[in-house]
Amino acid sequence: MVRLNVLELEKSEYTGGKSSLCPGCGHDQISNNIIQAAWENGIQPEKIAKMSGIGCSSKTPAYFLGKSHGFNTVHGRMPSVTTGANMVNKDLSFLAVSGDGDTASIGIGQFIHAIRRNLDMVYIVENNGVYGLTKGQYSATVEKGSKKKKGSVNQQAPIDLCAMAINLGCSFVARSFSGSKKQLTALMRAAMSHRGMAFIDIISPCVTFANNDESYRSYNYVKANDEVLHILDYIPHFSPLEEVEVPEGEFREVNLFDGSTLRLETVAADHDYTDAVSALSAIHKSEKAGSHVTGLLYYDDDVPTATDTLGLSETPLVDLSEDLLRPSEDSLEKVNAGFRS
Amino acid sequence: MVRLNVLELEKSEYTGGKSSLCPGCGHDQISNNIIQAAWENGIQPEKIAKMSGIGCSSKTPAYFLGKSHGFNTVHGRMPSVTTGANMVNKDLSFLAVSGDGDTASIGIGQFIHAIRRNLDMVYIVENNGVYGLTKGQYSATVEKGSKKKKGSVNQQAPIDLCAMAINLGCSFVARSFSGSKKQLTALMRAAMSHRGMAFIDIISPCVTFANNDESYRSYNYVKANDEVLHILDYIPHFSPLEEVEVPEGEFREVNLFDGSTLRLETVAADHDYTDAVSALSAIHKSEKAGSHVTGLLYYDDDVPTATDTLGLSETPLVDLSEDLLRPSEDSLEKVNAGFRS
Amino acid sequence: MGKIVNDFVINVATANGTGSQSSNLIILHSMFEMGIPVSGKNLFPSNISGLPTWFIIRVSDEGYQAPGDYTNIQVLMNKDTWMKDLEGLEPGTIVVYNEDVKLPVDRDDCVLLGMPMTKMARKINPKLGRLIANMYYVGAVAHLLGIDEDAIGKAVKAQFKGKEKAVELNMQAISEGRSFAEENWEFECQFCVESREKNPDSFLIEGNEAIALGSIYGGVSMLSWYPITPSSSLAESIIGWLPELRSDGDGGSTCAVIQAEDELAAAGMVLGAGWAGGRGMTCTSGPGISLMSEFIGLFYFSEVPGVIWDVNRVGPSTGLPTRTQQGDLSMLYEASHGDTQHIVIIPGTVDECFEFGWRAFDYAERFQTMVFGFNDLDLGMNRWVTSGFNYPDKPMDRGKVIRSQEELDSIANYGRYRDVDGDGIAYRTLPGSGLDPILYRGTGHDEDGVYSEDPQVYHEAMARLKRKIDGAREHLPEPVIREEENKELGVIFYGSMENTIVEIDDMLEESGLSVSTCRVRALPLHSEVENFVRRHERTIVLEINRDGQLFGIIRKEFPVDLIPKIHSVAHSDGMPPRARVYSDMILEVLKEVS
Amino acid sequence: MGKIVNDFVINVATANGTGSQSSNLIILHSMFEMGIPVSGKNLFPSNISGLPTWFIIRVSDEGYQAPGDYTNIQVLMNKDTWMKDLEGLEPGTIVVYNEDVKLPVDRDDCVLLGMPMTKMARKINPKLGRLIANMYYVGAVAHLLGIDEDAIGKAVKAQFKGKEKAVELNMQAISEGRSFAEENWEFECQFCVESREKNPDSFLIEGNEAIALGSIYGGVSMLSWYPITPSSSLAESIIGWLPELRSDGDGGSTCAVIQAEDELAAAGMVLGAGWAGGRGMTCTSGPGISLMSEFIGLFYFSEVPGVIWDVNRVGPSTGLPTRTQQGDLSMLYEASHGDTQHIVIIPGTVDECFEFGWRAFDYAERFQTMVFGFNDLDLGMNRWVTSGFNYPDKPMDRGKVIRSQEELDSIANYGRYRDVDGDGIAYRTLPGSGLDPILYRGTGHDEDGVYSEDPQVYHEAMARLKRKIDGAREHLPEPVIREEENKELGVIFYGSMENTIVEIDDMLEESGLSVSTCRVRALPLHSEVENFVRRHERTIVLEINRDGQLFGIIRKEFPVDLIPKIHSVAHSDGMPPRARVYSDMILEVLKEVS
Ligand SMILES: Cc1ncc(C[n+]2csc(CCOP(=O)(O)OP(=O)(O)O)c2C)c(N)n1
Ligand SMILES: Cc1ncc(C[n+]2csc(CCOP(=O)(O)OP(=O)(O)O)c2C)c(N)n1
Ligand code: SF4
Ligand code: SF4
Ligand SMILES: [Mg+2]
Ligand SMILES: [Mg+2]
Repeated sequence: MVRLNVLELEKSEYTGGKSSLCPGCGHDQISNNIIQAAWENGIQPEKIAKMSGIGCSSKTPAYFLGKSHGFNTVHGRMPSVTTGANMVNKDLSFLAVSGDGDTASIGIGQFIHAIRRNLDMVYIVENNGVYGLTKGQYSATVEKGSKKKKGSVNQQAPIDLCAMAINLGCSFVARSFSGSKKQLTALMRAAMSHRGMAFIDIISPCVTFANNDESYRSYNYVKANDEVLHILDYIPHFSPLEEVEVPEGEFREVNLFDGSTLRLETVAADHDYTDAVSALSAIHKSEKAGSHVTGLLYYDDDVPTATDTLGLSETPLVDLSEDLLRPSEDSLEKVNAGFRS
Repeated sequence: MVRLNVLELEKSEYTGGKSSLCPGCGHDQISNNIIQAAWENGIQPEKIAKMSGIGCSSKTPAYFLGKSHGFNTVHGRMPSVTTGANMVNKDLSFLAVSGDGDTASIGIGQFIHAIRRNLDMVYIVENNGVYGLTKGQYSATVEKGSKKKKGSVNQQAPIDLCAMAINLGCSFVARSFSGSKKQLTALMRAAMSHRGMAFIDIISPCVTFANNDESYRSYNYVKANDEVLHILDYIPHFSPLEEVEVPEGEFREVNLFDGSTLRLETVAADHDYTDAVSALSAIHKSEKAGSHVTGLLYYDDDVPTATDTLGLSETPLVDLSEDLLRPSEDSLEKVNAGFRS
Repeated sequence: MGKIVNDFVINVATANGTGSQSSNLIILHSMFEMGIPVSGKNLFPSNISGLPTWFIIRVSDEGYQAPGDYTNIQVLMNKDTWMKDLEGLEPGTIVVYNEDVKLPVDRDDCVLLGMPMTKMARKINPKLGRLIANMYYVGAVAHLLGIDEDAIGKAVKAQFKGKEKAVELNMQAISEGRSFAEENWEFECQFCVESREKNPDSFLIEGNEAIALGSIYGGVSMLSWYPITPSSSLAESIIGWLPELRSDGDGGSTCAVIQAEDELAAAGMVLGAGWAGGRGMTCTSGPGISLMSEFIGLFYFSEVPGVIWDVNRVGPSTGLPTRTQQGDLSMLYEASHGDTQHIVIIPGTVDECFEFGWRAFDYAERFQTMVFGFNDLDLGMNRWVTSGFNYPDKPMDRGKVIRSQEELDSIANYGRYRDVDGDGIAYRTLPGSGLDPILYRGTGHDEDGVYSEDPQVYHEAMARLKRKIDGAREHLPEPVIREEENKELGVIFYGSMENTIVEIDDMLEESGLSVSTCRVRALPLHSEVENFVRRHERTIVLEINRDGQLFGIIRKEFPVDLIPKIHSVAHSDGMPPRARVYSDMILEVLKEVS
Repeated sequence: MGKIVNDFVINVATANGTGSQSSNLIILHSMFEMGIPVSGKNLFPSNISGLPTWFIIRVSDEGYQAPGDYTNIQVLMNKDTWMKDLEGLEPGTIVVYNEDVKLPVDRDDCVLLGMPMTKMARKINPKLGRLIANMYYVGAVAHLLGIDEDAIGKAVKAQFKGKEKAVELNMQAISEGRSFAEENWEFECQFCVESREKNPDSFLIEGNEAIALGSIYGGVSMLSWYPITPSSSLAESIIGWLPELRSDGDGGSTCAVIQAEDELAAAGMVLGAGWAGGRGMTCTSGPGISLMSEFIGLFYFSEVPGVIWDVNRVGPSTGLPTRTQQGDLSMLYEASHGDTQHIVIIPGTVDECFEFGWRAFDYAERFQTMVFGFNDLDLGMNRWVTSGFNYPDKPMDRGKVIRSQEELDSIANYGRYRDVDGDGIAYRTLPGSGLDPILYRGTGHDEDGVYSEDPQVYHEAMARLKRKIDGAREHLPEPVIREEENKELGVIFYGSMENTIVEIDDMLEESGLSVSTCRVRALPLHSEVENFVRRHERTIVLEINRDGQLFGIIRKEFPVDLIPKIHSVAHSDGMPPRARVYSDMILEVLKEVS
């Protein structure tokens, strides 16, 4: 028997075209994860808009959610296109994929300003520390001391996109690893249930250019240096008990916008995801230790979204009829008259 | 008797053209401060390169250091021009002025990457929370709740440039106020003595568009809400005792690259300027309190500069003779031969 | 001596940030109130306060709106330009000056009329003295020319709408100025104004505000913008009008406004809005267009509608940000790398600013491409007459958008980029609709929107794009042609040159030429432009730039046999065009080629 | 049956990321070793691994380098394109295929030669089977054509320089492939290779590497870059050569390299380097140029030297990133808003790539402006013959830089932007020198570099800039002209079309035409181009784009009387130009106009 989700759709309704990435690329795992999360969450595929920039990562929207419209834009400028689309259709669920080159270099400005506006979207960076599609140059997120397959050790300090997002007050900030299926699915589902900017920085090894052990973003390195903040369970609003056991140890619960819950089971020391400074501290510490801290780093459900502050019509603007978009003839007469007096 | 600096130059050797800014503009005070600091530090004017973007603030290089070359570039892109110039002439002292519009919006990417490279320069943002030159639109640094003279209250979260710089590991990060002459001069002088990126975010009221009391960046507001971290004294390397009394209370000393010292006298609670997280914490706190924390926020003298990591010639590249720039005829024969074999 | 009625030029030299703009507009509006044809050009500097500013008022029963050849009345207020302003005057000029500036006025060959404006102003209000001093020259000019008190009163009220205190104070200053002049100046001015019958419907408005209103009536649903002179007032005017004109019943706005982080982002937002089915627009000036170039290619190749207004200022680079030019035209036409071509619409009057404001969206959605509106500082930021804007004469054209499964099913062999109608324009579906989703992209794609590097597919797609934009020619605003019987000389021009063309025309006709004119209003060029050239012995392409940009386009595109008849006259120095400069250049060229 | 010697086309269909590039280069180089005129074109996809790739090898004693009209030998390795590749073949084609792909080979009208390449490869090395399988077709082809074992050996060694294990393994695979073919295929191939006398000096090199070396010999002191196909290999080649060629005595590098955060920053860095007195450069492709547009205007207006190489790929937008085109030319010439004009130099051979690589800096410093180098993917990323690069024939031209107070004093009335020599080029001083400092700016400035909004000052500055760039015409590389006695038809072309022109020429002459050719090597156009047109009855402007971009420039600029003689032939589909396509188009146009 085929499994169906809450909308009674098969998972195949959420898949996409055949991937043309290198076999084993972390990005393909993430695509699978997106398919899984969207299906499990029971999102209507036609209400999703897939957005991306340029890069191996940014190609992936062709490989998932074939029933959704999407836009593979230009390098680093996906956020602005998403902003425009969000303005005229705030009911779309924006699911965006970018790369570390796409976001941390050419696109860092748009990334920052999308966060500042708290654009209502899921923003995924498939972060491999290199420019995959242009053949493996270091990106700005690669750690000092990391070394890719060919070339010398990277000497420059990294830009930590999570730290940047937290510092800017991003409402949902998480880090995960393409190889951590369970953690990633929970975070992905939670991100999809969030309203506002949900940023997930996903370490995603580039098997062709940087999967050697001296690369801090290789499978082996990440597996050995993954500093997990908590064990995560996602409890959907439509089925609160779905397969989730109450943990034995301590736990906290994040109530998400759509009524779903993300349950965080304390691992070692408790992490306070509501406190920006403590989240930043965790990141700075792990950077020094050469490890990758993963989990829900920061969460704030009290930030208005980009469209909230604008006082727009309840109806998405794209659905307004002509009489609401074009003021009446009378009104123009009034305008003219006002100038005449 | 005219006063002379250590180079036996009068202060007039450091002045520039007549300002065309609005009378009372904070930017003019900063220009005076730059003149004062450069003169007191005894920097050779011809070794300074003045850099700027576009804005009222970015016009000011015309109003100071008339003996220095400079480049008033395009909007938001001053850092890249500075980078190129620094690469070919690392002996120049780059003194850059930008605005909050210039840096936090259109120029945020170049700002970030200049910091990441630890470009050897003084980077000043004359931060008034508005776009002065285009007539007073809010900029991305204006605080939530702040209100300019005309228009509604700003609803968006601010980008705190100091927090951003600290998070990126900028080697010298300070905040000051155009009206705090003593503090600003000490910081400016220290910045000029620093090697690497010295970033000073200076609150600089725009008297024309945002000097009303409800503006968090008006003279009155800043004076009332200036949270000073420490009292500062700058002790130049060529005259260690110059006019500086040893403070009675606690103090710490920062040893700067050129041998000068910045002395920090503890005000209330001590601030640890060597710890990024505590600096970020101070900023986040003051943002919540609606106050402006000023002083030396963060300092790290152990970051290689942009040119350090490149292994360049000792001689600035611009001074190399043709025989070093153009390889010999023999070498070309070898190259050809190599291809042939 | 007979008086010269309604035919003179006033030049007011002040510093900006001193309130002089109000004084100048009061002079302008008071004469306008009297029904006198008048125009004003503000030459302001690129800073906020303290730098030289000139305001040129042209009064002309002929309807000439360009700055004239000479200044007849010079108002001197600014010490920084005092000497130079004085030097430049023709003998006989009437000089009204502020005595309190205490600079020499060594022009015995001129009529020198001093007034202690600052002192008098300080007496009324010590604090606001500097601002109010400027009202004294309003009084002085009113006296010299005989401007109605009533008209002045109306203009002052309009200027300080609702601020009674200000109205009173300024009226007092103007009256005192007038009285002082009456009492102290014995000079009888040879220039005077005379009321004309005023079209009660007419008013003055800036081109940018007209475009703003047009856009609002065009149903703009997303405005993204980044401040830049001289386009900011367009965006700010939209923002100003939205609450009144574009609220839904429940107080919600039907148009989103985003101040973008830069021009690249502004363009990206327009793209996103257009893709999602909205009517997105932005406005900027040359530097912004340069920054948007990459996105403009994406609009073209992925076929997304959007509107970008370029309010041209003087380039290259930052250039003269507060001066006017038509220097971006050729860039707009072919912006971005690769083979591209864009629609450009070019209003020449404030009425057209309004009209093209709304039509721009119809074109963009009809042709599924980015439409440039081309305006310049002169038309955009100075005030021009209209007798009121006309309501759109047809419903919105939303172009080929499929909104239901039935519609989709009715198209045989549908594909996002398949030319089923033979006009080069394919049908599109919208995100959220669930209808035939594709992943839009800037990379090569086949007729179904699927990624493709196939040579044939690429070649055909590019040929279709060419056909599509080419097909727009006859649908875009046709040229406005004023044609003489005798087809001796045709002058092709565009945009704000409309305000100078009548005077140029008259000057040329004075020298015995018979001149037809053809105002181009869109690129790619309508076939009537070519016909116009064909009908005339010689054609001049007249424009406000250095390189003759429209001329270049015409040379590239027009049939070979027409080329020898077409000549370029291009000039730009930042000033609003002076008729004499261009008519002289035209005569020069005609001499050379004949 | 007589054999066809050194005249055929091989097409190899593989997937990228499978090591096939090595196999193809070994075939290419082995024939090159034998002194046979050969060229190779790599048609690769825009991804890293797994997508279809074709490599076209043209062998021609005539020296033809374009892909020929038909494929004579097709190697089939890729299952994804298998059926389509097969379908497209002419009857009689020799098909060498990998049996292990297990797809049908239903072309009875072709010569079908199967080999179990994967199986055999797995036997030698199970892990590297997929890579090594490709070496079997090398053996197969070597057998069919009779390629020397020695030559193959040399090519393999060169390909896997220093990696002995790899050399051995691959040699074994090739030998096995050859043996298998010998033993199992009864077919005697009608095509064969025959050694020619090899110029011992000659070698193959990619255009991008040649430019890289040229730049290094041109004294580049700052390279900023942002990765983008097909320009990345230019930057990476500079980076690769720097340690060997550009270390000072003490191990310090004499050239700084910065991987910029984007193309805007890369351009800004070039500007900064040029301003500070260095030789800055960057390289990019179309999208990068669009992004650099704003900075390009600043170069032009503030007069700072710099070099930007555009390695053209297919636009618009992201386009076909791994395909070739000449679609950016018109953009380069007038990039940025306002009236601008830029120098563009256009190499057509790898020798010129080297030469223009160093000359670019001389032009940039001489004319104090941004110089574009224009290359394309075909010339840039494929391998072409040279007999070795020539050392620069003159010292660096650093242009008008004042380096001492004495020099400065010797110039009467010095000003940064004053044209003291009458050639439109002013003198400059450098930061750090203490000599006559100014604040450079993108805003209006007078001859001393001081901010100015003065109309006259602006107008003169712009006129001087025009004069300056115009004055460069005769100093830039003159066109390369091959002229027939009978001036019947002239063909103007540029850049990588050089590799196809001989064949086009021959095809045209076959149809009885007498054809002269003129290869343009720079914009603005040298006067010899105009003279060339004048001398010929008809001229065709031939280019690899849709819109005829050079044709457009020529139509705009050339004297009116020449225009009727000039016609455009432009075509682009992403493929390297095929001679037949263009010669047919030329004949078509000639028919239409005659
Ligand atoms: C304006 C522009 N510059 C450069 C490129 C070339 N380019 C394509 S992808 C890419 C980098 C991609 O890196 P990243 O975003 O990390 O994605 P990855 O391939 O690693 O997943 C670059 C520079 C481009 N397409 N457009
Ligand atoms: C590309 C570009 N976009 C816009 C402008 C217009 N512009 C000039 S100054 C400025 C903002 C300046 O604000 P800020 O940097 O805060 O300086 P301030 O005037 O407040 O000192 C803008 C948007 C420009 N010159 N160039
Ligand atoms: S190059 Fe790297 S990032 Fe790109 S598809 Fe291959 S493995 Fe993935
Ligand atoms: S507008 Fe504001 S920032 Fe600009 S000069 Fe005036 S006071 Fe200063
Ligand atoms: Mg990456
Ligand atoms: Mg500001």
